[in-house]
Amino acid sequence: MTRQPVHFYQVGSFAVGNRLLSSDDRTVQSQRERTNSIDSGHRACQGCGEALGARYALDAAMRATNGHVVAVNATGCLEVFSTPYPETSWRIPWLHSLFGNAPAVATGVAAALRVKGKSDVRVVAQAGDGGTVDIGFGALSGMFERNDDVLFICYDNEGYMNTGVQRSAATPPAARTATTDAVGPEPGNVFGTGKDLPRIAMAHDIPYVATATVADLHDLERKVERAMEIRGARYLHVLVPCPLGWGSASNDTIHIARLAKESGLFPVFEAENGTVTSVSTIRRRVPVEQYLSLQRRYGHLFGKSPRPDIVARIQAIADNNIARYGLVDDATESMEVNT
Amino acid sequence: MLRQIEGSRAIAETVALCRPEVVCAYPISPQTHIIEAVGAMVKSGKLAGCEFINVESEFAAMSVAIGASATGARAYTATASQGLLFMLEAVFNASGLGLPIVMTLANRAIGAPINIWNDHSDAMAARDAGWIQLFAETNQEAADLHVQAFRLAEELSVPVMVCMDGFILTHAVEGVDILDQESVDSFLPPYEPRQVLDIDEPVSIGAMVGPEAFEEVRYLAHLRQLDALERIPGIAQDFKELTGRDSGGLIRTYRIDGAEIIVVALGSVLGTIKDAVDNRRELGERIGVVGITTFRPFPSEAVREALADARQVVVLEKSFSTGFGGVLSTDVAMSMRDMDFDLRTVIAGLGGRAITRRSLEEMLKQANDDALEPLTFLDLDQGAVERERARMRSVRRSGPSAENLLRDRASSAAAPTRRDV
Amino acid sequence: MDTPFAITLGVGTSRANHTGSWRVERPVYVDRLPPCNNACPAGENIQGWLYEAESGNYEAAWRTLVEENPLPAIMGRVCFHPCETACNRVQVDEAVGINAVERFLGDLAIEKGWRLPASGPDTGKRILVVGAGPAGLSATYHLRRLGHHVRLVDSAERLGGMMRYGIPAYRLPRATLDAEIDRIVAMNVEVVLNHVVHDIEEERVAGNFDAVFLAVGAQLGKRVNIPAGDSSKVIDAVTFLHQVAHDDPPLLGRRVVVYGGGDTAFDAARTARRLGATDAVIVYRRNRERMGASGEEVEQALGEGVSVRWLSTVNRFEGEHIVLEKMRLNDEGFPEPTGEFEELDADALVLALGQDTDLSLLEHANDVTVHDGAVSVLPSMMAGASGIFAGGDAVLADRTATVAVGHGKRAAHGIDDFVMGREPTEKQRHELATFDRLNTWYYADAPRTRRPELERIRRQTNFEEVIGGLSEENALFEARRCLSCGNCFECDNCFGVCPDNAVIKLGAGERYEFDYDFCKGCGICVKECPCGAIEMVPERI
Amino acid sequence: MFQVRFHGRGGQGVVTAAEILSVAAFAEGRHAQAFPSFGSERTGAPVVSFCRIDDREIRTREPVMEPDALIIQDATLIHQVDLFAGLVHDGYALVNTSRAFTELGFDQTSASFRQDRLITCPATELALEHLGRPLPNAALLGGFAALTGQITMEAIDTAVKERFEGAVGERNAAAAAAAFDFVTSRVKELARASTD
Repeated sequence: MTRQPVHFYQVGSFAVGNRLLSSDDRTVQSQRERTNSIDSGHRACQGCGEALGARYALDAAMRATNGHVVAVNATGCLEVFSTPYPETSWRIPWLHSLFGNAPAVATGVAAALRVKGKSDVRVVAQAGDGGTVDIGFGALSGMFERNDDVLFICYDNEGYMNTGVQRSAATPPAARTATTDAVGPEPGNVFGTGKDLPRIAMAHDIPYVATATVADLHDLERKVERAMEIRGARYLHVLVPCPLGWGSASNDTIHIARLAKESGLFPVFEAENGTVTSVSTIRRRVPVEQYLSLQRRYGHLFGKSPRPDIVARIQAIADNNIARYGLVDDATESMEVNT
Repeated sequence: MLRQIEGSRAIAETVALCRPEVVCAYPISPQTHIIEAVGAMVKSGKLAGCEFINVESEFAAMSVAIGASATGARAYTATASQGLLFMLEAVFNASGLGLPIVMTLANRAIGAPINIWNDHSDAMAARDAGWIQLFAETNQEAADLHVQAFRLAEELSVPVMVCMDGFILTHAVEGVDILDQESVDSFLPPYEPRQVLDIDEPVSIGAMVGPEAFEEVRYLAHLRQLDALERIPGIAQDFKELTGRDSGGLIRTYRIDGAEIIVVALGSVLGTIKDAVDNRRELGERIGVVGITTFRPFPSEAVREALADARQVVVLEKSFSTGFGGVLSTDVAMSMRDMDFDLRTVIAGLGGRAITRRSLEEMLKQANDDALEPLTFLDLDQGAVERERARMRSVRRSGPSAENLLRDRASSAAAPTRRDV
Repeated sequence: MDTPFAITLGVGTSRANHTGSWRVERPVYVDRLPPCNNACPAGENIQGWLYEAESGNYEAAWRTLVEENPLPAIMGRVCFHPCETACNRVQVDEAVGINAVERFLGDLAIEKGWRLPASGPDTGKRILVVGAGPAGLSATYHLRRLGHHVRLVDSAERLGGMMRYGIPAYRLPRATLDAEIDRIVAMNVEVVLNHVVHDIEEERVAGNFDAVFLAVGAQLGKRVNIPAGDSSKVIDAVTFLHQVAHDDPPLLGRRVVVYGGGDTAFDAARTARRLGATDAVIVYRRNRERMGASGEEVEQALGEGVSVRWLSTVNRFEGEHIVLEKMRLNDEGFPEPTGEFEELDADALVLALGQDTDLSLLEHANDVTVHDGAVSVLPSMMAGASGIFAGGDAVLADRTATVAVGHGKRAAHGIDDFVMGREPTEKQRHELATFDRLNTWYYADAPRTRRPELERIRRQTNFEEVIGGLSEENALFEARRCLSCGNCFECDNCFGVCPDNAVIKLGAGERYEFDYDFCKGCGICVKECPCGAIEMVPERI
Repeated sequence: MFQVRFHGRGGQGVVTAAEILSVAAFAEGRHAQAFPSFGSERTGAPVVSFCRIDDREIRTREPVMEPDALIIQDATLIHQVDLFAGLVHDGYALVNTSRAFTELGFDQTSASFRQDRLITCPATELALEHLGRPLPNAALLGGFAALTGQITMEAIDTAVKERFEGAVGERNAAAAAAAFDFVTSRVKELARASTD
């Protein structure tokens, strides 16, 4: 499925809304009657990317299915800030069991719906990166392998933020966390570690794998919609900046997510049946410094004793992503910056 | 219909009669024959309206059951031993969420050393998980308990674990009366969940509950277990009216009238104990037996009443709390706390060691002679233990005890042969 | 559902938790002054009418436009659009083609026959407007809307002033000019043509006018003393263009040199080309960067075969040659003679060195001050306490039609205050919407649409309009390139990006409001607002 | 109560044999309990299974410590396993071999038992003949019925056919019947020999 960007208006496809488009062509988030799957009053930090990502994804799923969605949630920030007794923020049927079992719980929900003749009700499972790439990985791989009818969404904020910012297998190199201190010759998280879950998901040959960020709502919603058109195991990996864990300003959440994509550090693409079918090319390429320098978790790379050598290694990762996925097309190539 | 059938097969067929809607399976001995048979029935279409899901671990098996149950499906799984421990987090979770899952536990020891044979260590490890735990004495009872378990679980919204001795029951072929569908249907109404993921009535299940309400949540769970104590005899009674069989209930007594000594035990060993007791009775020893069918919730009142007139209570257990002693013994002692009697704990059958009638009779004779130690390990090879202890004292790097004991046994068995040569 | 205690919760319960208490700063919606509006000499609400045009509501757009300026079809052709120079979009790709959209709207209004707004209820006040150029026409329009009687007098036989007699037809077709003037006249204006006002005081008293607006323009071409032989043909550009406008063009020969660097010089040179000159050469004493004419005009002229001698002055005109002296710019950027000379073949020399105003009619207006040949005015355009107002080229300002239109409007309001006995009011202006407040990521990459130009070869020989209008599609596209600097255009970003759902969307045209019960003050809405229409303010302690 | 212990190797149907015997007893309206030795033995390893038959409910769950009969499916186990452990002194032993019992080298260990109850039967050959595969377990059950009289040949026939459907059941039943006949005649020979 190729995307037809809306060029014909001052904000084109980039802003949330577009008062001149027909209602069907607008984002779910621009609609007053959107579900608000996760409602006001939740206890996420100011500027929480995960709260935003969850609402984006689930509201889109709700529209795509005409409100036939149930959600399963792994333990984590999203779960804790949304459902502290006696208040829940969820406006849709929602089930939380454990940290590492959301994929399997979702399998059970899907199986029950099927056996009950309610296959029109669709299952979305969601977890943070810890619940996805680490503790939930076995269950997730099992769910993928069985091709259960579940859309699994990972809200990736690159660490265990709920427990106080510890390293996960999604923490990027050089990032400081509570368990990868910014000390020693290789400060922060070690290079050469970590898991690339979207690619692992693709290796399962499941029908749909995609990545997205909270900075491109149209892209995210379209991917959720695409995912809901397909039966079987589907995986959506959404980058959600965490002001607390990343040491970024609360108003920078979307900006930073955008820079992650525009620098090439977070490739945005989709794949069907194990093959990449589309990539979101970089529109305004930026050097990784622009992304890194807004985050205190990379503070040790700048400032009084800067580490351009490490920044260069991170740039190399971005360049490698760009080459691997073809993130720069000819038009943007000319705007390429010297790095 | 009464059939000569393997225990596992009888369970599978009975579970199928209970119309489970989602069955998740991860193989572990000695549970395999059960899920294999259920799976075959689903695949062949004999068990319709059921999803059979081969999962990647026991943790996933229980998790799938949680998801299915929370979505209003009747969910079933089976496990044993390490499998139970691997899913234990989800086992606690299922009860915490009040999901009426039924699970067969084919009781087996827990390693290391790895051991696939029967004892009750696994069930005891999950003792405080908030599940109702029922123990079967025979395959007939195991089959019957599953039918009762679904009804009990769903009436109370509490998960139920049916414990049956691994291999000893699961792999034994004996006569079992398999109910017909009509009877099961009349006994077990369709599952009406107390809470369900429903797009027409959305709720959030699994909230985070802080100190302000957690104790109340736990106390409510306790009250529900106490409710179960009330309901279980009634369900057993209904079952008896349906089938004519005594199955389930809280406890089962045998020859306790006038008994001075009463043996308390769980599971299939009760049969061997009864044979031993019959023999001792013939010798004039006044011994009776109490079998605990409902272990959790613990039927303290019923136990207290059954043991009230005993001079000595011998609790025979296939598990124990290392560094302390009996687990069931503790429960029995708590039930009898202000009563005057002697309590003896006999640990037996660990890791599949055969509990023979002969050893039991010797033990009972000692009990009758008031010569039984407070904590006795039946058929313990004291010599092997002493030799290993000596090795450990003399050599710092003495190696693993399990392997040492095997070597010890091999050399003592081989020794006479060498002399012969 | 009889749900289990505590572990299962019903929807909507979190709304009891008012997370607004976490906030130390609050976002508030603001409106800022867009740079186009700020730069428009006519005081147009450009962003406002572009907003309507974006939606395809062209009549509404036109109505918003003519609130300030009754001559959009004319302005869409002759305005040098400082709005586009100021446009923030210049820093993204290219300025929005405001002028082209304005023309599109103006032309559409003529085509559709849209009428200007009705005149206001009669106030009984009588105003004399002297001069029917852009200033006089603009003042007339606004005065009529305010309900005052207007007598519009002009010395020429037709209305329009310099728009008719100074601007060549290839830039401003006469049908367009007539249509927009007629629309104003139709507002019940008393028009007196071929009438020269010799004494403003006398005229005012005689006509019993409550106020006078003086918009006589600058009709006299400046002459400099250039030695020239008797046979040499020398003419000033104002006269030249005036004669052309009267269909009585002078014979200039094949080689025409125009001296000067303003728009008039280029008008003259391009007109000369159309009259058959093979060589039309502009001589200008400075370089291109310092030239007064608009860049577009220069480009078009060069495209038509007009050539320019930069850094040159006309020293003398000898028979068929003009002697030029080369100049250089000193450190301050002023031209200095070099003493080097060169010759240029020429049949005629057109002087386009500026215009003067004939202010003899003010002789008896004692309270009016004239300085450097221009009338001194207050911000209300009042020139004298007795009710004389002035504007357009007659006052010290940029001499463009658009400035004149602005003067006319301002004078009309000044006159209104004066005749109604009110103190003049100063309008409160919003803070300027500067580029740094924008988040340009959200704007689609959209280079501007060029208006079609006539084939160059045709343009050199006739007076057809050079620049065509936009098609509707292009006009729409161009309107939609507007960034809406500083003013909400309902892109829904704030509504969409709030992690706490604390923005309430009020519906089309109603914008949004914050739900301060839940807004945690993260500031994402401010950062992600494309047009800078939200700002954070500290919570009061 | 009559208790039988089966010896064989993994893959030889030792567990199935015990189960079929229990089904046969069940078919005769008796109580029966069959169970394997519990372990994780692989193909080829020595394995054991048990069957108890009684007229009343069987409660005990202990392994068969003192069998009344042994069915030895693989004679090569003789030198690896203490086959006669616990066998009651008047117990039976049926060994699958084409040789005579006395040729098997049991002399010392089997000397204390009633020699007329120690019988060999070429069950593998009979299986090959009737079944076409070297699976001796059904045949041995026919021999067991002949040797011990604890079960009728009819019940064995029923149980075998219940366990194996169709032609396979028929052929196994035929092998069992052949073994029954073979052992019946051997028992008579031995009876004659002992009275002689």
